[in-house]
Amino acid sequence: MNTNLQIDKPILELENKIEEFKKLSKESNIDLSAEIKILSMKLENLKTDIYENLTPWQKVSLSRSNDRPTTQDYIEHICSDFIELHGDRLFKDDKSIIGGIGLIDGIPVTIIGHQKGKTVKENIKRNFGMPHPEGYRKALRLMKEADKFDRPIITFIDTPGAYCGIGAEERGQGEAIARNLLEMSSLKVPVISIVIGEGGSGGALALGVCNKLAMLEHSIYSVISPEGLSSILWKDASKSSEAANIMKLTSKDLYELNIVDKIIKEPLGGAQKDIGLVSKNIKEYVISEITNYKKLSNDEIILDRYEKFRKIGY
Amino acid sequence: MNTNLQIDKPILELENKIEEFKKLSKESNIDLSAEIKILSMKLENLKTDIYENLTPWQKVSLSRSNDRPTTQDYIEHICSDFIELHGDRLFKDDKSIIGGIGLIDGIPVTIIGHQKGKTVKENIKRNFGMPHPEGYRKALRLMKEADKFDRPIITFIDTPGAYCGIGAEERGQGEAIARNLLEMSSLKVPVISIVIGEGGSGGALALGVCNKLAMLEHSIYSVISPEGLSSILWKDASKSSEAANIMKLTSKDLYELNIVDKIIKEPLGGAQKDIGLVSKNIKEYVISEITNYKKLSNDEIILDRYEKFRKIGY
Amino acid sequence: MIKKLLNKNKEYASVSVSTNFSSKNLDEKFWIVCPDCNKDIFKKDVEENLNVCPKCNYHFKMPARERISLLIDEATFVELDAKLSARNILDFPQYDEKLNSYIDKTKENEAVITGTGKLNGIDVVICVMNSDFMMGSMGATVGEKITRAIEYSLENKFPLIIISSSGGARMQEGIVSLMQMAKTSQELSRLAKNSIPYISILTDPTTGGVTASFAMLGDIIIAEPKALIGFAGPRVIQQTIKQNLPEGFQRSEFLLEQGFVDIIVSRQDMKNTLYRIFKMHNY
Amino acid sequence: MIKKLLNKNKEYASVSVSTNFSSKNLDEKFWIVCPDCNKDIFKKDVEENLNVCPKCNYHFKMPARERISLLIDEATFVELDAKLSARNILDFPQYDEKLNSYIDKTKENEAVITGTGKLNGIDVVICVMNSDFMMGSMGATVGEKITRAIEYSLENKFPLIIISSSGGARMQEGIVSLMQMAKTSQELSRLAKNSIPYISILTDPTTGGVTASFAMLGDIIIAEPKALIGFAGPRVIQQTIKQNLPEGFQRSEFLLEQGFVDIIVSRQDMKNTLYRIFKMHNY
Ligand SMILES: [Zn+2]
Ligand SMILES: [Zn+2]
Repeated sequence: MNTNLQIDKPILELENKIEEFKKLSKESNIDLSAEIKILSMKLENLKTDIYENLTPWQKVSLSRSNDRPTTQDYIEHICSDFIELHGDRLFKDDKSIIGGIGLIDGIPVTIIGHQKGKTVKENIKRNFGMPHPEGYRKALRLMKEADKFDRPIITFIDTPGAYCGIGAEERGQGEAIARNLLEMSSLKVPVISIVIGEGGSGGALALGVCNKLAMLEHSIYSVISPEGLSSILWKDASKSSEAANIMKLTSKDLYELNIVDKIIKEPLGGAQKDIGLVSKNIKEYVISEITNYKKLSNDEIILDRYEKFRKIGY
Repeated sequence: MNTNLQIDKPILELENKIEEFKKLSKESNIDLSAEIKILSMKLENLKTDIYENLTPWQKVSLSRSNDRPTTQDYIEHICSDFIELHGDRLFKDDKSIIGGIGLIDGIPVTIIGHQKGKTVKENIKRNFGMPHPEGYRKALRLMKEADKFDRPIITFIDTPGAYCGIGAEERGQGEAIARNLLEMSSLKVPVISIVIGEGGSGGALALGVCNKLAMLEHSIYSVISPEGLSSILWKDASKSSEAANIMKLTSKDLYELNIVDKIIKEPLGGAQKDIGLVSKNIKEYVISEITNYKKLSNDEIILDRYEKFRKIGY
Repeated sequence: MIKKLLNKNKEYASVSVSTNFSSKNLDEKFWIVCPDCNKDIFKKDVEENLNVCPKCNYHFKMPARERISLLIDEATFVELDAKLSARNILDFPQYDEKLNSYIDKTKENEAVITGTGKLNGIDVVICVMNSDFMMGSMGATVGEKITRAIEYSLENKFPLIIISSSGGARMQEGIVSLMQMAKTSQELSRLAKNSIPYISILTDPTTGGVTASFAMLGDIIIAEPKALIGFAGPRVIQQTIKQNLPEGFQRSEFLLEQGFVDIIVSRQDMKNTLYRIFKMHNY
Repeated sequence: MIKKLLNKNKEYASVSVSTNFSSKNLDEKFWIVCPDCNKDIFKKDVEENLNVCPKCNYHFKMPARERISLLIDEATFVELDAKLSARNILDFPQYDEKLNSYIDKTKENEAVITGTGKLNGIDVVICVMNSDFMMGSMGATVGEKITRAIEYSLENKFPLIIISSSGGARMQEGIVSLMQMAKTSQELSRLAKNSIPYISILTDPTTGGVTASFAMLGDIIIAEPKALIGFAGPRVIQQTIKQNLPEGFQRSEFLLEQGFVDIIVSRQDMKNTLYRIFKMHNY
């Protein structure tokens, strides 16, 4: 939130000024319409200027902000019906990952995503979107069900990373992520992954072995957090902004690296300014990809996913 | 042990008597060879008489006795090489079930079995052969590996039952057993199960969805323990012996019910009297069955197992 | 429509009330005490509310035939193997008498009713266990009826619903009853291989060999609120571990938390939820 | 034979001793202190014992080339992709310099050596990670070399051995390095589908993106005694949870107990154990 306000500060100042002019004009009955018009144009330019030139670190902040729409928000907007399913059938229902079956334009799909909270209380329940092994195992169970019933899979990626803790290690955080990478590669249904906020390392990738990878414009995806990198490089976590600059973690960077297939535009100010619009963009993208993959056989779908990752880095 | 001694009491008495006669004969230089010969014949008859006419409850006791050979004993005797493998890759290595890969007459096999201890200390480690869900999940993991590499599976059944406790319920004892029943039915390799001691209910069956079911002569296999049945029927666990009589839990009963395919003979006195011999019998049986199943295709092996269980009860 | 059916089948509703509800005073014909919220409730209010407490949503037991009426479109249910009845395979003492008394009492031949019918127009196969019949225990006939129902589902490609409520395997049929766990589970493995959806509905109580076989093998597992679901029964566990069990242990909400139940659905929403699920499976 | 090889490759052995062993006094050229049993040991005794403490079986690090000598029959090893070296894909500051200094220091081009050879006469593919090279971190080239080795295994139907020791993904290659986890894992999925055995050997330390990909995907997972194995490193966990970690946490023995490692095998027994395993897989 703080950073959001920081980014928006000049915008808010200008907006206030326009409001003052309008008020003044009304109260004093002076015609300021020309001035207001100029200021409004200036405002639009300022917004565009700021949001098209966000620094990587500003994007990091935006991608993490509390008011950024979450997996649940997008599910609500893109599905005409959705049933959340729970549990890994082994140990727990991990609430930092949600998943279930739904209908998008009448097409049955399985949707799985990291789930952050918007309040402190909800974030505690959701473990700030940081899964334990049981979260990944729930995801895998639901993906295998999708595979069985020939339902395309959509994953929403939004996590600071897999949780670091004793229980997570005891129950095989590494194994759980690795298993998902292996099993996702042989799914016979198309997997469409969309980074909607923070794509944090292996904990993100464990839902991201996909046929198509999209990113919301201001989301990020990286192997380590900027704080982590900066403390390794400079023994100083406060240089995160500098770290972000060299990390190539924005949607644009990943698109240029040929890792991301599609950047989904956000409204000026970020996705939270118009969830409906962003959801509409997501929905259109997902449907168009599902339609494309309908033409492919199971083997071709597997091969398509294989080739996407096989070529990365070489 | 106690019950073992009880069963053997008349035998031991007669053996003592023979020893006395021999001693007397030697010390006093009297020829008692005729008497000794008669007594020895009587001893053989007595042994046969006792061990061929064990009551069901005596068999229950024998099947549970501390000196009865365990899964580990038979593995040692039938395999020229064996590597124990550990863990369910999810939560724990449950030591009440052991499993691994081995060679029998040069044939690679996977062997899995309940493991009881022979001492109190070992029994605590082995949880008295009562698995938690993670035990069944380890077994399933090893069975799937066997399936992948086309190795026949041998399971040794010897458990009072799946463990009853909070952790076991929390981690889905029911689910774990059910999953094994389902997954074992689609294994492409032959499964040969041998009840070597106590076959206790669902906890036993979870290793027993097999193509061929054998029982050691004095082992038992039942849906509930005699103690359990007696306390349900008569609110009195002490009538276990009566309960055992009506339960049809001996190898002979199960053979007559067409559930068991083969009874493997034990020496007079029980398997512990000659582990080598019992192991030889087990080995011969296993090899002959593996050889038979070599002629069948994967689908035929699955169908064979399916038909075995499909017809039970109707 | 549900209310109408309940009125029609009033006999069942009152059976369940008299056997399952605890009474507080002489007015027991009219008032009962809800075992969950402990409030006095007018019996008729419960009956008209699908045997659900109108004050706390506690789900009283529901007779098997009423469950069919609840889920299956009127006049579409066709029962399968209705005549199949248990036999005393092991010559178990007093089993025949026991069976006959349950047949008399429940007017059913076994502890499960199986059949086919339409759910909002979708063809389905449904099995409903009957806990009024020998605690819904599974012997050879229950296993056989469920297996045949699965086969019917497989042949016709109809989705399968099994509503469990059972004390486990039927001890009077010994090892044969144990083997029904394998028999039903292996049939489900064939269903799974053919990608026909199986929805398992767990109701109070589901324990023992039923939990450890088909009940836990649903593609989607639904539980009614607060149902007791477990492998070992709570009393057995308590005797084994010699300590008290935690509050809510082995209840639906606990199983949801532990990851073994997909959703908890109230009786009132059950039919519609199933319909939505089947729609999402291309039915 | 092993001893002979160790003597031949003395250069490696001394590299490892000087970098990994802590010294107690001025005699450090001859004596070292074992970090596990805290006893003084004669350096040469350790070197001649496969870098294993003769007093407590503590496994010191073993240079990658020595591991190949340990496991692969003499003169049968053929290296694959030896020339492949990392590139600075992201123009990451100082990465080129860092790479060059490691290449100079280790005389290796990357943090993994891959190749094929015979193990007691059985053809195998082997990958050995080199923790002396940028902490054995996995970037695009490490991922590519491992992927190609798996492909080689697939094409020739040779069993695969990967010996891991790594700090995880290479941060200087950012997202590209992260994606190597998927790339290597999906190649293993092809191997699995073709039922070619893959034995993963975990050595000290195996963490991060390597643990969370191929290292944990072996048909059989072997660990050397007391190796540190985990997803998150212990320091990171400690910083996160702000409490001390239990004794033995994230060591091989702990992972065996938790169910993630099949067997713990001492370096001395490794070759023979692998041989026995391959024999049991019909090689
Ligand atoms: Zn109530
Ligand atoms: Zn030492």
